[in-house]
Amino acid sequence: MSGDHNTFNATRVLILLAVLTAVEVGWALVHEPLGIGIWPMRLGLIFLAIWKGYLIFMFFMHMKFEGWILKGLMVPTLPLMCIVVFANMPDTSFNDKIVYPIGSMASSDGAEVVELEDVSEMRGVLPHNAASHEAGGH
Amino acid sequence: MSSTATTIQPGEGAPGTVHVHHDHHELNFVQKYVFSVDHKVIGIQFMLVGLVMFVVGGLLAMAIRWQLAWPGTEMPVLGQLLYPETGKAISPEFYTSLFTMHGTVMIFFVIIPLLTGAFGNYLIPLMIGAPDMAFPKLNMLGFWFMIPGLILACMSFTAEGGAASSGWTAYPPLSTLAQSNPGSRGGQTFWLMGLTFSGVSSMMGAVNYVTTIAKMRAPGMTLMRMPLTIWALLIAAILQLFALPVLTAASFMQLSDRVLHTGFFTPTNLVINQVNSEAAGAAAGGQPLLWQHLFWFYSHPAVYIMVLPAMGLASDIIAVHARKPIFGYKPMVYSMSAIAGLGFIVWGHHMFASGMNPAMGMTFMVATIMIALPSAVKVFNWLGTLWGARIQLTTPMLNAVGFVSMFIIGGLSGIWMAATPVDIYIHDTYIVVAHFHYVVFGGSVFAIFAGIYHWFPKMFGRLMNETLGKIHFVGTFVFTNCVFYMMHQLGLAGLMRRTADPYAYEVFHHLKPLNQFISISAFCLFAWQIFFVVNFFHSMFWGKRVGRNPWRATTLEWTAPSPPGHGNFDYQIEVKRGPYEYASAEVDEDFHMQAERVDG
Amino acid sequence: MTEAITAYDPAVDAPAHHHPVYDYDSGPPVNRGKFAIWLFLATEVMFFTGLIGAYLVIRMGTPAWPHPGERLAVDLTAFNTFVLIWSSFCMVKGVEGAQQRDRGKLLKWLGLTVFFGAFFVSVQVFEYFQLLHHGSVPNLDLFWSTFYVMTGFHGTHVAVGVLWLFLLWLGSLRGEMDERRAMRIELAGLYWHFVDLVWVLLFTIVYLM
Amino acid sequence: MLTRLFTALLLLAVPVLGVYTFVTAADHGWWMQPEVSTFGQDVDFLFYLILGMVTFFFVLTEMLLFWFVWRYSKKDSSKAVYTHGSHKLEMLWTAVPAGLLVLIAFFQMSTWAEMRFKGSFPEGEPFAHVWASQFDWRFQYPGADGEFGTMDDLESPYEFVVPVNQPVKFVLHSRDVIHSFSVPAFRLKQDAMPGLAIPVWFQAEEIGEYDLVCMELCGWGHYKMAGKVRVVSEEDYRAYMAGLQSEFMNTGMEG
Ligand code: HEA
Ligand code: HEA
Ligand code: CUA
Ligand SMILES: [Cu+2]
Repeated sequence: MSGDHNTFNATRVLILLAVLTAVEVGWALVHEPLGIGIWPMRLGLIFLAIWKGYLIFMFFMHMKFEGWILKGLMVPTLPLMCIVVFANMPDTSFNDKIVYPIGSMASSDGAEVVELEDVSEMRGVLPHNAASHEAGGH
Repeated sequence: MSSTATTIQPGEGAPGTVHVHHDHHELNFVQKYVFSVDHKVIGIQFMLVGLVMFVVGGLLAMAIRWQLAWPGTEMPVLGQLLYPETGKAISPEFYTSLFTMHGTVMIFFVIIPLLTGAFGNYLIPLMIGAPDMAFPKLNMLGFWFMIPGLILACMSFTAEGGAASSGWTAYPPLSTLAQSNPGSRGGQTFWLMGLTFSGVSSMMGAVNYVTTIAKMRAPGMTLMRMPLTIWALLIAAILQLFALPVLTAASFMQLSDRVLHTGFFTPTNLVINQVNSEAAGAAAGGQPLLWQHLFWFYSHPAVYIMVLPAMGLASDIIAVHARKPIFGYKPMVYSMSAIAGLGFIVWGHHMFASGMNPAMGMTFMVATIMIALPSAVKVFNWLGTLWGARIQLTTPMLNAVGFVSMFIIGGLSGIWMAATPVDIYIHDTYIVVAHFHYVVFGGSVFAIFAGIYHWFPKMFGRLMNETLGKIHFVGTFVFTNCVFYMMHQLGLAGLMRRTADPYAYEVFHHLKPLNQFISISAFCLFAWQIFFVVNFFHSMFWGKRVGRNPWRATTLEWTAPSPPGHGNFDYQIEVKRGPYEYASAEVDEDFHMQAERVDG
Repeated sequence: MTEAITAYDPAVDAPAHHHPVYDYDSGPPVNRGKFAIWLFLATEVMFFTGLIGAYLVIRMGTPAWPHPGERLAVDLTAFNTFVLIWSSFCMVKGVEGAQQRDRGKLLKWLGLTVFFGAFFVSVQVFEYFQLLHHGSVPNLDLFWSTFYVMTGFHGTHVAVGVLWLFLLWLGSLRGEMDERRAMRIELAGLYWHFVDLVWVLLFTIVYLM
Repeated sequence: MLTRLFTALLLLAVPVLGVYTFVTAADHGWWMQPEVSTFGQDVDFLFYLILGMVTFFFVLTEMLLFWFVWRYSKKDSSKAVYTHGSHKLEMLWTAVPAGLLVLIAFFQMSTWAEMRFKGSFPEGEPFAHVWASQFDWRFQYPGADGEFGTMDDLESPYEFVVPVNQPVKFVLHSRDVIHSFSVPAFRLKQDAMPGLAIPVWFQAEEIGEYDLVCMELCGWGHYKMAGKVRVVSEEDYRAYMAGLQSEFMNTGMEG
């Protein structure tokens, strides 16, 4: 339990988390100007997110200091997560039998089908969401 | 928190710590029987609710059978009950609701509550020597979460358009687009909410069971001394913990597709009744296969949740009444674990014909076929237990042997379906119906009957009537086979399931007499249960009074009084040996109790 | 068969009223509550696996997924992410206070956790209102479908956490500062950190990727 | 005693009547419809292969169950055999079924690949696009130009006409909910999944009319969503197409 051997410096973890978050946002912003491809950008983000999750899991949630029993409880979720995602990919993500791309939508008479990017336009909603303007963005 | 839990000091985890405390406050009726936190009362509550729902599910099955034998004709008795407005024949719309609700009620409100709810609650603390569950209040909450679940599910019938009618598998877009299906107008929403409540209830139970088994075993009760029932319930609870939330997530997505008109499972540009489904402003662009994967990711493990506890009960009952140790205790434990583990990677076998990627079909086939292996180990070990035994043919034993016999049939037909090319022929035919009724009715229900006959004296301090019990068993066994064995024949002839009128096709006309035979057998099967109902209630009040250990069994629950009082054990015990010490030479008796009294 | 049934003998078999209750602890050396909450968290992991998994496979199959930055207020939410991480930190301090039996420290930090948790939810509600107001409804397209369902379920989790922690805060105003209370707060804290963890992932994949 | 006799008879009846039912089923027409397609034979072979294996285990285990229950429920005041198991036996009844099961799984693979894998599909343009919707079937042929999606596409309801002894590839669609294109006589079943265009193939070997059955729940009318596959000779096929052509001039459908 709350023995002394398992204390950690929460402030340091907090700072690290904050820095990583800032790096994440920065990374997402600079990839275009710097010409970093979309996949390196995403992999970088995933890496950073997992790092952050790891910090929370291990320190804030104290898992680092728990015995094998609690660790063991969480272990099965890892393969199961992968199974759920990977088993769905061939049928949903990379399915060459799909007629209209995932996310696409038809106009109400069915005459026209557009991809996700343009759906809001087709349905008469501003593509650049105004929320970002009003909430202080851009 | 009850006074039991309050004495547990956090951090005290030395094995074998015992906290002795007294508490005697009088409880009023409501505290004692309605909002009880006592695991025994909750177990019995689950049992009664499960049995009542069993009658409901059974009546729905009778309506199904009426329609299949005499489609479109006026149904006697039940017809008046189910739809007095028309009082006439079952319409195709209503038929689809009938089997949907039949499957749902039977699985989510009969078998799972009876096995994990009733036996899980009643037996876990008693069999491991604990005074109660780890979290009695959570336990009570678990029961009371199931009640709105089943009420909501039943309210499905009152919805506009009728009860949910997309099958218990609720495949979208049939289940999500109101225009496509009468039962998807309102009924499906109730169905989803009912399912979610029952899911939350199961989760609460599962957390409780695992914690209790991990943390509250009596001194000396090592893992490898736990009765197989406990192992089975533990593994089933773990299956629920890891599989059920995925269904909950999927149900929420389906609910959102229905209520918020999101597009998770609705593909682009569907035309229903000449109208584009997006015309009304719903989103689309989703993928129905996604639901199928997520649904079966839970619902295949769910079938093992429905059979593992049954296997556990049967193992214990067979050992007691065969007066012989379980053959291969450890292989039994390992094989149950293997079934559970493999159970997570075989769900795709329900989707061989769905358009799933064929390479994945291959993988799922191999995993599915391999699951026969641990099942084979279990069957042979039950046979090994019977070999050289001194069998007492009591009612619980008859039902347990019936379980083994029926499970074999159901399991073996599973092999056909696991084989992808063969499944292409038999998918969605009556062979599938035969298969799963053999495993759930022949398997789980017989084990439930066995369990009720076996533990009834512990629950109520009275024995059930043996003669009535045997009459009940013989009739149930015979009629079960008449009903479900013949379904193999229907299926081989190609008859499809979920059909309101099989004779819409010329090729199936000659199956009508067979269907009528099945239906009559099913009515007899249902009627025959009167022997059980009478026996149950009669024995509850007027059965033969028995002592602590009427079956001369070894496991811990039989050291407690019948019925056990608050806190279960009235003296301090220590577990000295494994659960199946029958016929041991160490003692004169043919059984050697697992635990001994240690407080003098 | 009847001879197999030992007869009822009231002297032996009647349950003794008012007998002591024997409550054993069989190990493993983990607190019951902690064990259970981790089991519960495992179920939560699987729940979010269902949701986020669905999102991921849908997203990967969509050739023209709009860049989230064009539709969502990334800056606002980035700020909100800091808030949630900060509240997680407050929680750590609060648990520390409870474990040191320091009521003042506990109340201060737990109070901050509740405050910033509530703040996070408020910002999210504000964001929802803005979006809905501008016509970005969940049934507009799959982007919004997934967005609302995922952030909605996460938001519900945060709201439940805020309520839970607030009740604990109220309860800590008075009463014994004991092991029991420390444990209760630690358990709620685990849940809180978990919700934070989910957000870290959600923020990255929903807002940034 | 009576219980013992009854129980034993019941348990014995299971394998005896079980096998008897299967053996005599064909006499009543309670058996598989005759197969008339190329992979029909393979499927049936695999079916019988598994039938053989499971019958063996069925009879073995049920007879053992019967025999043990009969034999060991004799009145006997001595104790049962005291044993906790046998390592050797466990090995035996793990290894033997394991071997058999691996073999069975292995046997399925080539047929499955032949039915579904891309590589085994016949070359060239599909014969037809098949459209399922609540609650009927429509068949779309390319018309004279041999291309789909043009104005001269032909369409016919209910009846799917295909030439005998030729690999027929078609593309399966659904307009609304999930249906299933199932022709029991061909041992063919493929769900029509809305949103997917699923290529399917078969080769019928006998001229005749075969039932096309929708086998996936698709709403209240699921039970009557029937169709026909008519397998005809090469000449009849051409004649049929010509007939369609003159009948439905310019009733094109978007592919
Ligand atoms: C308690 C419930 C339960 C259990 C235990 C099982 C057990 C098994 N099930 Fe079943 N199944 C269902 C409930 C269950 N099932 C339900 C409800 C459905 C239909 C859902 C729906 O669509 O509505 C279904 C459907 C279903 C399908 C889909 C069919 C289709 O829709 O086309 C498949 C396919 O592979 C399958 C396979 C199996 C297998 C291989 C087992 C194995 O676990 C069986 C293993 C057991 C044995 C094999 C017997 C004992 C062993 C021996 C005697 C030793 C010797 C044997 C050999 C060497 C082979 N089941
Ligand atoms: C899980 C358990 C379960 C059980 C026990 C049953 C039991 C029965 N089922 Fe069901 N069935 C399903 C699960 C179950 N079923 C499922 C999942 C489906 C698929 C649904 C779908 O397609 O979506 C299905 C579908 C299904 C069909 C196919 C419908 C179709 O596809 O068109 C048929 C047809 O005959 C049928 C018949 C029966 C019959 C005759 C029984 C009989 O055995 C019923 C007999 C009933 C009793 C014997 C009850 C007696 C009551 C007691 C003993 C309690 C005593 C009470 C007290 C003491 C208070 N069922
Ligand atoms: Cu179309 Cu069933
Ligand atoms: Cu399955």
